[in-house]
Amino acid sequence: MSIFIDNSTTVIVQGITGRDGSFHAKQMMEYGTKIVAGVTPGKGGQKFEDKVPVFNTVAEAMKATNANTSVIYVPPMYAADAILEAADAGVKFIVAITEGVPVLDMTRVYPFVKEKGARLLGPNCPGLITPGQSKVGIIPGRICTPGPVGVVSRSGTLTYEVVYQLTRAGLGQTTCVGIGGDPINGTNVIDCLAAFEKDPATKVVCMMGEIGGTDEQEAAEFVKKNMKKPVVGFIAGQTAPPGRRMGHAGAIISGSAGTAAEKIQAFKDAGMGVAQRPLDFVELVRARLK
Amino acid sequence: MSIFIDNSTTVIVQGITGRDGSFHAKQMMEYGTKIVAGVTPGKGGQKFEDKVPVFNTVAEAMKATNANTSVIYVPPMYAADAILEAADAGVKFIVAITEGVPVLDMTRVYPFVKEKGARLLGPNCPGLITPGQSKVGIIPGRICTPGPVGVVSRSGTLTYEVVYQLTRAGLGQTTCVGIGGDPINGTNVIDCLAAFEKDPATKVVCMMGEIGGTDEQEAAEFVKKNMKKPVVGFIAGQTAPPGRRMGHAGAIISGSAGTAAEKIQAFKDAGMGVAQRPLDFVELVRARLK
Amino acid sequence: MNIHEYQAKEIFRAAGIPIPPGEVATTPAEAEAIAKKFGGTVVVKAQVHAGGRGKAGGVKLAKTPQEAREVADKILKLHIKDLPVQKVLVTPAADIASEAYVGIIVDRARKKAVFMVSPAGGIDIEEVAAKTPEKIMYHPVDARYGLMDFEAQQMGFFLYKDAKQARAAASIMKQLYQAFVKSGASLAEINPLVVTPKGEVLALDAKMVVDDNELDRHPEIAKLRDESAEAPSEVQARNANLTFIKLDGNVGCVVNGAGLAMATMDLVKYYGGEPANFLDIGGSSNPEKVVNALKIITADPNVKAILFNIFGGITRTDDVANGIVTATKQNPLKVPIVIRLTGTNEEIAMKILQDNGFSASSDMDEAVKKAVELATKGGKAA
Amino acid sequence: MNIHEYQAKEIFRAAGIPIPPGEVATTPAEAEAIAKKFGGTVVVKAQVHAGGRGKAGGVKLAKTPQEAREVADKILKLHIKDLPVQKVLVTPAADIASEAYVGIIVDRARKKAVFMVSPAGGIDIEEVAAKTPEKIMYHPVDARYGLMDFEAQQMGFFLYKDAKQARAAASIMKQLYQAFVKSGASLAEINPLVVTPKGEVLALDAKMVVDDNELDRHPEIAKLRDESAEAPSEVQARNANLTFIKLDGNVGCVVNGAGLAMATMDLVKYYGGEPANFLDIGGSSNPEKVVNALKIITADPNVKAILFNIFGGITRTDDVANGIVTATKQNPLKVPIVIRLTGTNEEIAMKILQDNGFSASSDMDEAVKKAVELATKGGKAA
Repeated sequence: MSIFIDNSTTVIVQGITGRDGSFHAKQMMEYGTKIVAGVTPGKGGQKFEDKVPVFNTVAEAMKATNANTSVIYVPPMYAADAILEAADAGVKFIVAITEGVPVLDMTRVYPFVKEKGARLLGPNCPGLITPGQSKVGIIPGRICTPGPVGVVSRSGTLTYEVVYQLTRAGLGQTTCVGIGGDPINGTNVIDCLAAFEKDPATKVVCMMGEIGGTDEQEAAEFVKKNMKKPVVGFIAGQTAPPGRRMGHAGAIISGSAGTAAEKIQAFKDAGMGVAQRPLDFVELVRARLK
Repeated sequence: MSIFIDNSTTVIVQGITGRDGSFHAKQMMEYGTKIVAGVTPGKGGQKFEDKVPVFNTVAEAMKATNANTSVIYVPPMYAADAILEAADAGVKFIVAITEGVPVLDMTRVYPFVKEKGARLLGPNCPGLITPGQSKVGIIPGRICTPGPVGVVSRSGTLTYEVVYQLTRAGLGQTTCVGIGGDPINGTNVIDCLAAFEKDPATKVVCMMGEIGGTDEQEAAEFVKKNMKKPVVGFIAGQTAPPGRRMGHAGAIISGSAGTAAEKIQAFKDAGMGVAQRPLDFVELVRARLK
Repeated sequence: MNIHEYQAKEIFRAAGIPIPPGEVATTPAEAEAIAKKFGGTVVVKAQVHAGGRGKAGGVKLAKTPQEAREVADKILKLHIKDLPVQKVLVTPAADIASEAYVGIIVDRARKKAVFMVSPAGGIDIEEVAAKTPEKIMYHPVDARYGLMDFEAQQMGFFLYKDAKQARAAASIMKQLYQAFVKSGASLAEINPLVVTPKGEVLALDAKMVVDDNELDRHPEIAKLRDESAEAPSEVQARNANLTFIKLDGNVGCVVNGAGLAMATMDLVKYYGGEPANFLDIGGSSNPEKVVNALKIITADPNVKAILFNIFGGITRTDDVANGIVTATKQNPLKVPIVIRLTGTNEEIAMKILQDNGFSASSDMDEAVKKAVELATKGGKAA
Repeated sequence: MNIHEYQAKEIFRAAGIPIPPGEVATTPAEAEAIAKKFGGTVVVKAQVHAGGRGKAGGVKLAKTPQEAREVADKILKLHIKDLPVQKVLVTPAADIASEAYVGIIVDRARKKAVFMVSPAGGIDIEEVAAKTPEKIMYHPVDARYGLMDFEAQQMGFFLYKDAKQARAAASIMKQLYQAFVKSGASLAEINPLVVTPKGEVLALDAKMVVDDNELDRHPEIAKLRDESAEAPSEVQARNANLTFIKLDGNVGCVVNGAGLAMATMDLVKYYGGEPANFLDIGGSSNPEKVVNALKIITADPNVKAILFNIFGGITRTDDVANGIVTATKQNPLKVPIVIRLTGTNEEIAMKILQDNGFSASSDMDEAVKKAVELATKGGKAA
């Protein structure tokens, strides 16, 4: 079992002939992900890697394949339109990897996706992986292994770091989800926590947050009220100064809001385990699996 | 019993200090309609006719009165905004009398009202009346009398004509609704038919349509499939030439679509009574009440 | 409100749509001069508010300036659907590899603006819809989001397989939608949208109808109105705030409300007559309006009898009665008049009419029957 | 991207917002000349990308041109939050009857642009929020509909009881929203919005922050960037496509990914050190980026040790290793370096480093501990 994707997931790659899109499409195919179509306007009729049919529009790709998922690797100025196109064509799970999507674009994309009844993950996220079944996005497959731990994070490489430590310690994962570091994204931490709570295979959840916003505080509230499974949390940016954006557009402390200290306090108040360093996840998770 | 309004209806008049608004507010009050507030930006704090409090915004009026209905008499360029404001403030039934609302405004208004879960009647409509209980709009009260006939029409004075004939013949009405003659309006014939079908007091329904569009054809289909109560129909514009707009923005025959002949045929196919002249309603209704 | 092709082209050009140059001539000599300036073959096109210009001989090729003068002379003498041609547009003839159709209308069923696009352009889209409906793509636009890029692209690929052409068409559709919304249009059309042998995508024709209700908001569009290109009686009616449509019968009708006006015309027909017009004096009438209405109706020599049908609601019937009295004093009627009045201030109205020698009924059928009879057999009511 | 007050004012003015005139001076003499031109009392305001200008002495009144020269001289010598003041804006002083606040920000929780308006203007809005939260109205804008007229009017009436002033403010809010969207802003602010004794509503200050991700779409905005008003190391980093924030510690950090970069800084602190910076080399690194990163970090005299923490995913660790080798050959390091690499092409990277005399670890904690130790006690790794 897992959340959001598994071996029944069928994927359209938007931007499949681009530099990033083609590289990661191959990586996903090697991992075993069922890539059923690609989309690049003007390249309709071609075959990617002699196997995957390429279409001019997502609507055509959907008509031919009825995929349930799409993953987006198009340049930032076109990413919002690609998400709208996927949702309009009836794709139910849309993973937007692209970094640098204007936030005002997302204020239009978000309600559209919602109206269409689709789920968006990202943008500016590494995607997700259900080890041994499917990966959609860019998380390196070899650092993961199947097991009982659910992982959700706002960051890319920090997720890798934690997953890598878990895997090295023999602690496999149900699904690892990177929700992305942008201020407006499609799926938040709570959505993932709720899904993990429902997933019978997940026994413990690791949550890597960061400074900025109130997502983690709300997540902690959710854990307290709605979750029976144990959750271990971490906040990156304990040493970050206020008012400076730490790379991620969302990682900025505004006034007294969004500090690491208040988030960690919220975790503690919710009875969660708190990792001070990425390495701490190993022992905290192990203790909760016993 | 009745549809949409009755003696529990409480009404906000938007544009209450204007020429039309003040005239009809008085008329409604005289008829017994519960006018609880008026709105005119900049006139907040005044009292209309020494009785009705006037507010600057609908939000304020709603906070003070929690009315369930509003009626709009503002100039055409501001009418769309007035509808949006009412829906946003939580008014559940909005009656827009204003004629001349740009149709592109309505393409934005319609989905907004729907999202807010409100019902819009009009624009460019005479409103509605539940004889003896409440009138919202401009239908002359004295031509109506309570009774078992439901009336729905796209037109103003044509409705009066038919209601007048019915009343003279002793055939009273549950509710008379004018949905308006614009191409895009909030409530269509089917919405009214469905409501009349559910209203136990209504025994027979009169429907006055006109050329243009396919509302009446769809209504006939609805009658055939979903109504047990008898319906009598009439189409105005049998002599209208194609391609010319007959006053109402919606009353235009495009190509072979929207002619009176095809609409009358649809009525016949649905087993409805067909009035060739307004006067015919009297005998057709009387026969169906026996 | 209709605007001319050359006016629509200016609006489309301002929105960025690629359109070959063109200039307007009102005389054959001007047409010749413009053709000379452009050089090569030109197209001379009647600027008139009527469809089917081509079939009516209103669009002609001219290979030389002399020929442009000749065809302009012929076209400027035409009447197309009763409307005189007073201007022609002269444009260089384009080489055409293919013709497509792109249009936007407001669709009442979908409650949205809807794109209609077809790779079968250059002909009447209704003909395409009737014969080869699979060649039309309908695309409703959600006004909340506007025309999204991917939607324009989908339509572009429906028109053209070539990605460059599809993208060019998508961009034109975005621009057309902008122009449509910005102008408060109810229709905007490019027919044909052509691809040249070099692969350029160009709009060769332009049509736009503006929602009358938007004109207060768009004074720059409102002043494009060309009253000389409209039927004089309709211009007169509009300036008097009346809605008037001329028809071919002999019973002149004055009614309040569009639905009742249509029903009255129908009843004229029902009783064996033919209505001479649709005329709605609207909701808030005043005596002045009635005077103007009578002026317009009596100007039609076909009218043999005049029928008033007024159901007073907002309209005060005494206002209407006063209008009738004033108008007939100013210009005594040469045809009989039949008056039906009921509703607001009916008693006062009846008294006014009686005091001035008119009779009136409160029954619609009775009044219509009488008017038909008078128009058909001649005679005098009132 | 921050822009200056005078630049934001130009954008707001173009959107129709009423703003008194103003001109920019870079010297005291220019300030004097401008003050002379305007006549009367002027305000001289530091143009600098930092809040709290007033408290820092960056905003002064001047009653005469001579006084304008003097205060400009003082202000142009200031550093506000480490940034030198290089320009001042000189504007006529306005008579003020009341001050309000109007701002728009993108709110992550509501996933919308949100208006914040308050009749308590002229001071820091965070102070108002903390002390008198009832004086702030928050109004989220649905991007699908834009700011609707009635919404602007509601906010107008929240600011002013007078209907004329409320309408004027509503109109300014519509214009501000247009400017905000059209510029791709993430923040737009008028503080104060004033009413003059005559009842005019005017914007006396203007602030706008533009979303960096929008700059490709708005070249006219992108060129407003004033690099002379930014920290030189951050300008250098941005031009090299790196994300860099200078901090006060002594351990220079080079990391891939924002989250891991923050976690690395935190771990430095955990093991008793202080990070000298945040530096993210991003996803698709190349050796050139590493070279630039090292240049920027070694330019900071506080840095006593350098820590690389690279988790290869999209980033190839051999690229990073090659970058380190190239950079240190060009400019030999004067401080010790500690390298942690794991992930894509890890084995190749390790070999490259060993061949060039560097050692590297694959364990994050070990590497951080070592770097802190070296920075604190001195010594040499590699």
